[in-house]
Amino acid sequence: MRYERPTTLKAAAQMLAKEKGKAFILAGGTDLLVRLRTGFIDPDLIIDIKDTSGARAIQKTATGFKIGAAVSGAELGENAALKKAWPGVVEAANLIGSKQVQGRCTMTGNLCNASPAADSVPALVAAAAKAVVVGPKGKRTVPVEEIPVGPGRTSLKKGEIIESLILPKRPPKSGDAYLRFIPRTEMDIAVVGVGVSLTLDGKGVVTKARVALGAVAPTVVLVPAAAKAIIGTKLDKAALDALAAACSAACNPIDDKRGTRDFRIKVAGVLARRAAMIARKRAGGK
Amino acid sequence: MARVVIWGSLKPHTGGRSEVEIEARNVQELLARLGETYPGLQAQIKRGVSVSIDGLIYREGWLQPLAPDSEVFLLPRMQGG
Amino acid sequence: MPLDNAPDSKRKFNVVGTRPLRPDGIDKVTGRAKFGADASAPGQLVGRILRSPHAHAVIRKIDTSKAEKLAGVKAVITRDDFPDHTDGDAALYDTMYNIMAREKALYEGHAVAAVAATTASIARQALKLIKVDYEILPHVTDVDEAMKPNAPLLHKKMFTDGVDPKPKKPSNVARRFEFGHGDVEEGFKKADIIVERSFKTEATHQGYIEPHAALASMSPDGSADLWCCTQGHYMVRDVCARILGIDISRLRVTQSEIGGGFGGKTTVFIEPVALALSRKANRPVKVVMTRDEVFKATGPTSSTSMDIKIGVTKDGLITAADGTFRYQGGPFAGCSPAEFGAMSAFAQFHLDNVRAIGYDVVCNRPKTISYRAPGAPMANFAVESVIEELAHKLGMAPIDFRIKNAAREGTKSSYGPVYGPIGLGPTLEAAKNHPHFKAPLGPNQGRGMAAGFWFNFGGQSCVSLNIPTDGTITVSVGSPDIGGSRASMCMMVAEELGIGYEHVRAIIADTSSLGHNDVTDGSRTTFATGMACILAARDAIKKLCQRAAATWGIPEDAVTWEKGFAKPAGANAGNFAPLSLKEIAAASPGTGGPIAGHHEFSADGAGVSFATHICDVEIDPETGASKIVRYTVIQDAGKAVHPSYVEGQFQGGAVQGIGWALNEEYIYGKDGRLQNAGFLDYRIPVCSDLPMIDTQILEIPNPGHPYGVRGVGETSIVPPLAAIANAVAAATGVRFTQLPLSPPRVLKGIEDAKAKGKKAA
Amino acid sequence: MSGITVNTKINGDPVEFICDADETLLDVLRNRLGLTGAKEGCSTGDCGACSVTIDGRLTCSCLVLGAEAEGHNIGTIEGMANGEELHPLQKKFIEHAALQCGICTPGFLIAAKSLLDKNPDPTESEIRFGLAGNLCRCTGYDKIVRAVQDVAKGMRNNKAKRA
Repeated sequence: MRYERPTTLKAAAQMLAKEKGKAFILAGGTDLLVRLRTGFIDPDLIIDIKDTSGARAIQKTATGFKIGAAVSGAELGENAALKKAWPGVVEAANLIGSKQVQGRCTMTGNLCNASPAADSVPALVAAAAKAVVVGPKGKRTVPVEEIPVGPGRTSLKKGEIIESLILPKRPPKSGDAYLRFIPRTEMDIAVVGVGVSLTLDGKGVVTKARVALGAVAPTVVLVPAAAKAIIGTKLDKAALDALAAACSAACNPIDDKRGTRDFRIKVAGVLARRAAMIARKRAGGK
Repeated sequence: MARVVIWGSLKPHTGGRSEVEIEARNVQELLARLGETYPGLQAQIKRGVSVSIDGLIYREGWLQPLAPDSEVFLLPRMQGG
Repeated sequence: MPLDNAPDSKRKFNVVGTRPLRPDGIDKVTGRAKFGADASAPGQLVGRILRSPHAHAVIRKIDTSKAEKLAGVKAVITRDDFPDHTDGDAALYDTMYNIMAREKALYEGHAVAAVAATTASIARQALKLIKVDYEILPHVTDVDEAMKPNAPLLHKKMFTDGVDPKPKKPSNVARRFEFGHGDVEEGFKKADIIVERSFKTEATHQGYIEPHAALASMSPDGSADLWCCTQGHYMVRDVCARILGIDISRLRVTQSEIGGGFGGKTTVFIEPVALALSRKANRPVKVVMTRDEVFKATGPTSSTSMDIKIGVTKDGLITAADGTFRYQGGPFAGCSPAEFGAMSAFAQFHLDNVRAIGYDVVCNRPKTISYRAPGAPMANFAVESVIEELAHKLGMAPIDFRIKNAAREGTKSSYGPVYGPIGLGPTLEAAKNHPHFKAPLGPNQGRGMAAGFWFNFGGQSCVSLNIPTDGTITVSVGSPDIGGSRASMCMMVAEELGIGYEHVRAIIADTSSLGHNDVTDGSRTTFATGMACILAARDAIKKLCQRAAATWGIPEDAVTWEKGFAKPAGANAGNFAPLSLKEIAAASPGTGGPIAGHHEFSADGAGVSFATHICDVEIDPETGASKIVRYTVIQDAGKAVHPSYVEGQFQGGAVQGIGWALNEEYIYGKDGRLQNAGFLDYRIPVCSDLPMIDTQILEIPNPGHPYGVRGVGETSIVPPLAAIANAVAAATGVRFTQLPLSPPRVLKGIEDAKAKGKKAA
Repeated sequence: MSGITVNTKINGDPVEFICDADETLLDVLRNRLGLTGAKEGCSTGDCGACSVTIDGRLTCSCLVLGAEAEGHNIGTIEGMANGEELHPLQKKFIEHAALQCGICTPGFLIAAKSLLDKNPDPTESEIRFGLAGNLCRCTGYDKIVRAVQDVAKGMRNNKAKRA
């Protein structure tokens, strides 16, 4: 196994494209090293992108935020502007692993692992985040929900690397939230995760919404029906019931060591209600 | 004679009796005589037994003296964590 | 032998009962303390073990030729390197079979070969080059399934022991036990209310943070040194020597600091393998388990299936108690703690009619070994759940129901012997009077309680104590210190000698420098090895008095020892100035040479121990999540030598029980493979899951110990399972009979009850 | 496999080592540098026994490649005491009996120090969540939390005295 630490993402993409064996990108490494140590992967090349320019930067731009691929969870949590604009995304990223893991783990890595249970991904999807992908053919920007295509599989082509994630500018009277269910209070993988992002009008009626679910299907899923259930409402009981029902209906989970199918379906609805209420409060609703 | 009480599933080896009387000065003698009198008990004695004499548990203590009226319970050999 | 000098209840202690700093503290907070994996030897190789991926398979052939040829590989071993030296000792044979599979692999993770190589990555590569030809057999991992007549058989020659007549057909039921007295059928006839329930619990692991590690150095002539983390290095020595066919005295085992054991390090796993690799390679070999190996191939505790039936009169007296306890113990007979489950299940009650039947069952799972009060917590969960339900049916406060039926001095225990002075009643009364018991509960909260029992025992200990010329003391003990026992040993020696704690230092001696000591288990060390320390100190005092007598020219028996001084007594009192320990020690080279105290014995007279726990739990009714909001442990310690470490035992045991009750479980797939062999999905409690664990130490002296000490380590894990289940029942109105109380199970219970309620309405 | 030369600072001292690409920082500390204070409890980042700091930030050294340490400052338990003077956390852990077997203790101390460096006045809940990445199987965490609370109180009192 070889270890490389290029200083530009372009160089990294070239290394990745040229490698004949198995090559992996290392940013935070909190998943990669586990897979390496447990013999799940046997890489020929590890490309550490932490030294590439911009990889560790959070930039506030005219259109929102640009978050480098190697920005750690802890760094996200320490960025007051980002936390104010997208509290749901930051809290989701901050739920990944322990304080120790927070020092290293990245949202981009969380996305590229393509685990259906990745905590930050439902929040990113709800926030309509986009990924900037660099590859042999240049750059492209894709909605984050298009990156994972199945457990452990992504739509990235050989030689492609995610350079950064882009969060849009927060519209006024908007809020987002992420909730997950785990058996303990920390250190577990989400059994169900729900991200909700919404915008209110002056009267407190939801005008725009995005709802995404984690750990209930082979990939994180955006649930338009759930958004539809609350758009045009003041999140009264009927709307929340409809939201919960839409979320439960969108679930196609499995029974596994972390939870049962029935449990996931039921709890997805419960968490969606709770997350929607938090998002509403953050949006200034009463 | 010490009164020896055995646990239920050993009864088949003592002709169905849960209590037997054995003349013995100490635990070692008691176990030896028990084994002689009831050969079926030998396997369990070899596997390991603890005894309780008048309420106190002895895990080893072969030379522990027995009073003529001692009540002795045979117990599986104690383990702990 | 028990001491004839029962504790003097009026004795005033100077050191015992205080909270001095532990002697190994600085080493442990600076990273200097050497644990199992922290040692290395010149020229050391890395040892790794190949394990069966199958739950049950015949091992037809093992081809190691390719691995042996790999550059850097120095030894490859298989079953062929362990010829049978066990001489008909079935338990030892099973231990040998467990550390290296023979005809069959009996569970996923069973060792089938091992290599020693110059680097870890070469060792890993070498494992991949070993070809094992398996014939896969049907497997069984569930205890009830294993008992069915058509279950896959693990052993063709296993005929249930303890049934009459002896069965003609083999089965997976190794043994049947029966305990009790009176006539339960007659008892149930007198009952006004009977509750009968079945329960199941999953296997749990001790979950020590330190994986097993061993550094072995063995010469072709059969002499060897072994460094390892274990609860009993003498046990390791004896078992390894017998498996390897060498003289016990040729093997010296040094115990490292041990990173947790809880019963899980009371046998051998990698130690004989490391020695055999070292013998073959003729170089030191270090073997360290991965966490995955720890879960798959060490000794968790049993999963169980139990039936409980208890009857009471209208005024709340138990007339009969009956229980059946089916425990799987992995693939070998005699490993499950079924008998201790059956013996302890009803031990907290005064019963005229009681019967407890235990079944020891084999399964294709790792060989179970002790886990803190082995067998008792699950049985207690079942019994104390039924007790709570009965109290509700009677309309009686559960605490009063328990007090009314509590075992007391003179009670014939459910496992036979009559109790001497015991502390159950006082723990129940203390619980009733505890502020926790009266505190108001919030919404969705429920309170539960349970009382639990453990036997405790003594066993063999050997202690040496040396007095250098400055009058300080070094104590050599052979009991591994797993929770601060070096501090309590020093305290007891200081107490006897009448000197300050700071002048005594204890070390754990290796197997060649001190006589045999039993494994540190069963809450025996502070009791038994502590008593040996006291007696070694008394032996030294006798010698100190002899030296003083000789110095003064008076008879030995005219000298007494008081608060660190030899004093002339009787007719000579006042004739000579007292001699201090320091003065006698300083003079020792001229008065007869070094002064040492010694004691070796097999300690008996351990006192049984009881605890009552109170637990408040809050349930999220929409997700089934449980949160422990308040927890109190009340336990009889006999005498708390170092109260901080007694509290630590109470708290640690309670939290292990909390984990067992809520989230910990071995999860097997249909393929017989363990699905959660890591700390990610084997969910032991984390800091944020818990409240402070309040403790109350009661001191009802054990007559079998000079200070009244009882063991404290085990009992604290017994009541939590039931206390939490009872609290969850109180919070939800649903009685759960299966552990763990994981959120999916609790939510389903709540939903099912709701649906049933709707239907009924 | 060719070795990678890495220049780093450990507990303030410049250290140069050679490691293989697949070696973790924990492997390097323990097997190459003799710093065995960080323990390997799981090698998957679930137990925290291998906790160290990298440029002041808490991390599991089992989740870092040795090669990644190039140019960074590593803090380990061996650097926590100042000569003969134990860190207040080290003292209080001993005083409060916050360790039984002690295998998790180095990791807890590193994590607790990192917590108090950022938040000198944590609530009980903040301490509990701050230390949730460190498993302890002996103590039930009670005495660990109390030790950290006591240190935080002492640090605040000292600050108040100085002011």
